[in-house]
Amino acid sequence: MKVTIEFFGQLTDISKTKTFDIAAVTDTDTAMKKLYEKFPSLQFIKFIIAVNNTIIHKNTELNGDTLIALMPPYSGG
Amino acid sequence: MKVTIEFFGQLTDISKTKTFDIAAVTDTDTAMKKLYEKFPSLQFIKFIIAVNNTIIHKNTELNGDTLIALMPPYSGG
Amino acid sequence: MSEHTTNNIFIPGPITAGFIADSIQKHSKKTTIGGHSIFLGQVRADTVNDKNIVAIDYTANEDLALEIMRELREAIFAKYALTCMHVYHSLGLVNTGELCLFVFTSSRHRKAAIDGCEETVEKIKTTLPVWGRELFEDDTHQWKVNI
Amino acid sequence: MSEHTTNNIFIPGPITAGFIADSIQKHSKKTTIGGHSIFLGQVRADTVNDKNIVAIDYTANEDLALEIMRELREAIFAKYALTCMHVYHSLGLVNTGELCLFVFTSSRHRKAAIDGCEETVEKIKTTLPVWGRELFEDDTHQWKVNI
Repeated sequence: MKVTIEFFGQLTDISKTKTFDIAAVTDTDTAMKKLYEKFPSLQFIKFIIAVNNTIIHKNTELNGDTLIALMPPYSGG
Repeated sequence: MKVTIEFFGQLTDISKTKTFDIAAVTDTDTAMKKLYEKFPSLQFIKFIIAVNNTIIHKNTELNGDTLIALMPPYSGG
Repeated sequence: MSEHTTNNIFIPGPITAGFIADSIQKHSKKTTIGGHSIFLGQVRADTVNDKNIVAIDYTANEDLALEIMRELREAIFAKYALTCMHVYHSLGLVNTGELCLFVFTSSRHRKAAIDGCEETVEKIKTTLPVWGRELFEDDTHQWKVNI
Repeated sequence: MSEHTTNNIFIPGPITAGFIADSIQKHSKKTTIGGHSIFLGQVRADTVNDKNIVAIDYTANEDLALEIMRELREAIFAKYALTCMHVYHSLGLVNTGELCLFVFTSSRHRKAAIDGCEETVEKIKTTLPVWGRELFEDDTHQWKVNI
């Protein structure tokens, strides 16, 4: 099981990387806790989370290989 | 003084001509009376009247050379 | 005298995609523009009593139409924060599938362009002295009615 | 499975006037269409703290964006009587004065195309995971904020 974090928009200014692999975790809250330890500045930016291309609004269980996208407010067009 | 009637849209199906000169008249009601005598079918079609490119809504005095446009409902675009 | 001068909006025959592309391209130097709204009228091949429309022949009271267009332009610029506005209407024959009306508005933020374009199209349909003679394949015709 | 298949809406770099002309031209065979509505987004040369924006670098969560676009397309077709709808958004660098968004709706009668286009543009701005990195002439940047 592999968990990959994908950063978008201004979050990449903090992460300095487009993707970041973290050790296997069983839910998104745990994944985010690990991420905040690695990138403390993330807590100052508003973003939403998508797990395998589905936007989530609460702690979500992870099974198997997972892509977690962190997305700040959109600014297309 | 010359008074020229200009027909537009479906009115040209009745007039069979784009313009028609009438003898000098002093107001639009008189001009229209002469026109209805010449083209009786005009009375069956709704249209508005412009005198020298100004749309009028009531009998209007005519002075000097005049262009009277008869315009059925618009269908541009 | 207004800063928004009226050009002749009428062009002979259909409006081509190339003409529209040129109009769009000309705005690339205007870097205060953030959005463009375009409306295109296209001649439909409607069927009436089993006969197909093959073209519309447009005529206009040109002098009066240009005067009304000048007033409409002033009113639209007064109401919406537009950078620019262009209107073109065909005269003469336009075949089905071809374009007969091109309304093009631009503004800093999208809302003015979108709303200004829509209102201009509605006003053109109702206030411009233009008539469409719908031609059928058997050389008969009927006069277009705007709804 | 819907009849309205989703193509990739993303294209590298700016949307050109020639591309738009080709899209318009392709509709001349569809003679049930009476009106087209087009929205174009153009990159503005805004000035922020005395520095000028010279380009926007667009990135997207592409897979999620295409999925959201598919749902948006379904919703718009369910709500408006459209004949067709096309959406294109730039990825990568788009210089000021160049076009980054092209929304194109067509319908039998104008109202569906106009309203469907406007709603699609609004939804694209708020629901598509796309981000614009605004580049200044001195190589600094800020992240675009949609209002």
